[in-house]
Amino acid sequence: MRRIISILLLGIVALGIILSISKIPFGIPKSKVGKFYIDNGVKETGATNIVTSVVVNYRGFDTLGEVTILFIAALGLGAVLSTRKNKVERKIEPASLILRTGCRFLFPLILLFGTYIFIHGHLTPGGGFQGGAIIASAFLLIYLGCRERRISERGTKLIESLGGLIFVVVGLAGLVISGYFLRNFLPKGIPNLLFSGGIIPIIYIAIGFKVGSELAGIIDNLMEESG
Amino acid sequence: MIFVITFLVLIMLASAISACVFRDLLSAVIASGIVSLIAAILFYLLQAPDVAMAEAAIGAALTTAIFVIAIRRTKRYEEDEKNN
Amino acid sequence: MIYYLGAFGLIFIGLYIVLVKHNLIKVIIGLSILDTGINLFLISIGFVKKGTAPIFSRPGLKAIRMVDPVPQALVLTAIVIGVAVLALALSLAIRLYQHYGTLNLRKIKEQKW
Amino acid sequence: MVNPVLLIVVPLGLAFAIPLFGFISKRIEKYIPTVAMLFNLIVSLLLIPKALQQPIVVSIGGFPPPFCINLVAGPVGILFSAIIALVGLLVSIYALDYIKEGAATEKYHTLYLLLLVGATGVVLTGDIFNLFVFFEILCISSYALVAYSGDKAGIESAVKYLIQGTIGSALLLIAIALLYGLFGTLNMADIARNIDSVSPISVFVPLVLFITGLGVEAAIFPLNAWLPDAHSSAPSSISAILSGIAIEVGIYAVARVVFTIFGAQSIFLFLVFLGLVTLLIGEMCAFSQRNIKRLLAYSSIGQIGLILFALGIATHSGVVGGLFQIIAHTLSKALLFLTVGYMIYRTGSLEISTLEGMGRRMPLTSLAFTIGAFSLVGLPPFAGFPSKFLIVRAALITQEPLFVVLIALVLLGTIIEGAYFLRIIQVLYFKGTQEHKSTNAQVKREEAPIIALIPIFILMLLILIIGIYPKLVTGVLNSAAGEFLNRIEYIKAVLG
Repeated sequence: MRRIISILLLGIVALGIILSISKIPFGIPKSKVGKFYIDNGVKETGATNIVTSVVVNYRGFDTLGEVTILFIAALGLGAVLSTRKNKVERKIEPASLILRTGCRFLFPLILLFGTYIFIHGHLTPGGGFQGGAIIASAFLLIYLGCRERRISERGTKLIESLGGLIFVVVGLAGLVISGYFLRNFLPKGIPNLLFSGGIIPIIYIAIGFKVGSELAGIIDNLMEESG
Repeated sequence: MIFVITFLVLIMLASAISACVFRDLLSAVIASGIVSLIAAILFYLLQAPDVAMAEAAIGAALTTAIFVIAIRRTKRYEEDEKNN
Repeated sequence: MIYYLGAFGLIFIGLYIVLVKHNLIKVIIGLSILDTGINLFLISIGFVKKGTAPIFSRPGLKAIRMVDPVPQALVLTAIVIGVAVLALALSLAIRLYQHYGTLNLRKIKEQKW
Repeated sequence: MVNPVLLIVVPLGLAFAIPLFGFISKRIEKYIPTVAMLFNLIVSLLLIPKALQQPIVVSIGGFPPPFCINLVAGPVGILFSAIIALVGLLVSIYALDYIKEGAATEKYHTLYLLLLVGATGVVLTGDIFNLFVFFEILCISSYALVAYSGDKAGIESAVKYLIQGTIGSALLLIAIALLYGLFGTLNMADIARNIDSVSPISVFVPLVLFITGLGVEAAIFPLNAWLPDAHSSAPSSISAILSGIAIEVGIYAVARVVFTIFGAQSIFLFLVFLGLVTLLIGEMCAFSQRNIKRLLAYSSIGQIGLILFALGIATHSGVVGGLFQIIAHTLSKALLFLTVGYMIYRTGSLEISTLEGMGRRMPLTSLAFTIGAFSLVGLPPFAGFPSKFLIVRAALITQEPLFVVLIALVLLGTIIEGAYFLRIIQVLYFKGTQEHKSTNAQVKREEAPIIALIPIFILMLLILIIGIYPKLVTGVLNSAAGEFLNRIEYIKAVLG
């Protein structure tokens, strides 16, 4: 019964969306906003990766909100899971030698790769979120390989707060200096150089650290008392 | 090219359906991970390398890992629907 | 066009799982598939035939045939929001299991609807 | 010059900084939300005179409006942000004592502050995707806060809330994607300007998806299954915020989408009926409740129905009445949840029957409850009276027989509401006192602590002042209604 109602409901939704979608042609450029960004993005923000210039500069406020959402999720997860704080002494069975050695070997390399991704966010594909996720996966690997290791909760908290604060403070500096929140007030530099793009690299590095520590913290919280 | 894309989309839909059908939650999670992975490839083909990277790192890798941890802390098999 | 079909296939499979299944983890899997479908839909809206990625990696690249960057930025945001909701939902599922010993939403009926 | 962006950014920065303050001293943390909301209240009040003359449009990043995210601090935005700041401030004072120190106290305060940031962002933003992002901030922090107590009921209702809310946001995102595909822009004013250039049928689908998606948070009739559970099992301070702010922000978003973006005249009558059904169902469910917090939650559904009804009339006086009702409901419902919080704390039970004799045990709290209830029912010198009066008058002024019938049904809903609130007040004052009189003449006074009585007292005063002197707010409400009904003005203000 429930199934039939659901399928009927879905059918109505599908019909409506298909009606609407038939008005949206596939594969031709249709956005004046997007065209504006492509035409003026490099000049106005100094980043050669237009997606980055949209994410951090034109729509930077969304990104601030997005960072906040991840922050909320990490906090909420901690609040939900920590209300009963009777830590069971976990029986840790050590991982096999190959896994352990492999993880120890890969860990710094993956960290390095993640850092590279978010430092070069304004030049090549990638950025704070991707780099942060890669860093978090390095920590996931450490949890698999060296099971007794834990990251310190104080450390992740500190990085999270500082990352968020740097974002807000950079935005406020723009407000003070040029009258607009999140204005790219630093010199744009020459496109395609590492030191270009004004505030973009600063914000992306802050986001990278913040996202990395938050995702690692989420994994850490979920792993706890899971013996 | 169009055949490759059609093939990928079909595999993606098939694994989405199998994620719905599987009783073993672990298999369902892996199937949904495959959906994310193929979606990442499609993003790449749609000229969105940034998104492809994010989907591969977050959608395919981390999400699957979080699911697996959660399943380890709960129950692996979906219960039979008829006995209630 | 095939992208649209794929995206809608994912959206409907996701919605179907959420509406019909009773197991909480299954429902959350459905939400994740739903998210992926919407993201694919957004990206395919911004696609331009024979376009290149919106990155001026070489100096001589023409701006005329570039894929729309806005949907990509939106999807980047949506992916992160999706993983945040997912993590919270899974932590709730773990707590729910600790309380009730089951994940079947039909059996958990402490409160009236 | 005060910039409206500070209303969002400063509390956000403070919320990020709460863990840092925690390193210095654990005791500072809980005062941060109070400080942030005090700041917001002052800034909102400072901005009101300027916003009344001309909506303040702020672009973020310093690019011209359609190409960046912009905030629109018109009368509506500033009005809502002032209400959010006011109620947020009072509830945060209440929570200083109500939320007991524990392992996750600082997480509670951070999430609470972020919830208010999300609500403020929703009412100020002028960009649909940005609206979605702030909406998610609001929703996700409320999922986490509903589950904060960590008991069975809390977790279960958080799960329900999360699933329904996430489906709602998914539909919202589909609608945004469709609109972007159709118009190639995300700016509300830009979409509103071009909405007539597309065939109505292809615009209709995004509109329906928007109303459904936002309707989950706004608790419009078929989508409100989560509300009674979530509102009744959250901590009382959070119930006050969810009932007083979160659903109103949802209604605001529906109104903004319907009035400003789509300008959909054809759907107004549908909204009126939806509101009426929501009202009647909410009040009837509330009538049969025995659990006091569930009763208040269902009564919130009824009030939301009334607000939607008033907004759906879509005349100037109708919208004014709806907005006035939002103010009255926010103040009264926050007051009711706050008082009930300590009554439950004293009796340890949610059943209405256990509240017997509370009028003697906690006289001030019971008095505050009575005032809140009277205001909600719409008795004269309280804030609920002018709002209901305006709505009834707006419906009669249309001079359509249909509205006369509908308003009779609305009054029927109000009578039901009056009946169940009178029942509670009777329990509070007139039941269970006989035995007490015979056994021990002096009932032990167990008043709520003084720090919780301050916000309760302020809310009581505000309800009385607004009720006696409604002109205090009608000025702002008139321009707010003007902003909703006059799309052309809005578009001109943003795009020039």
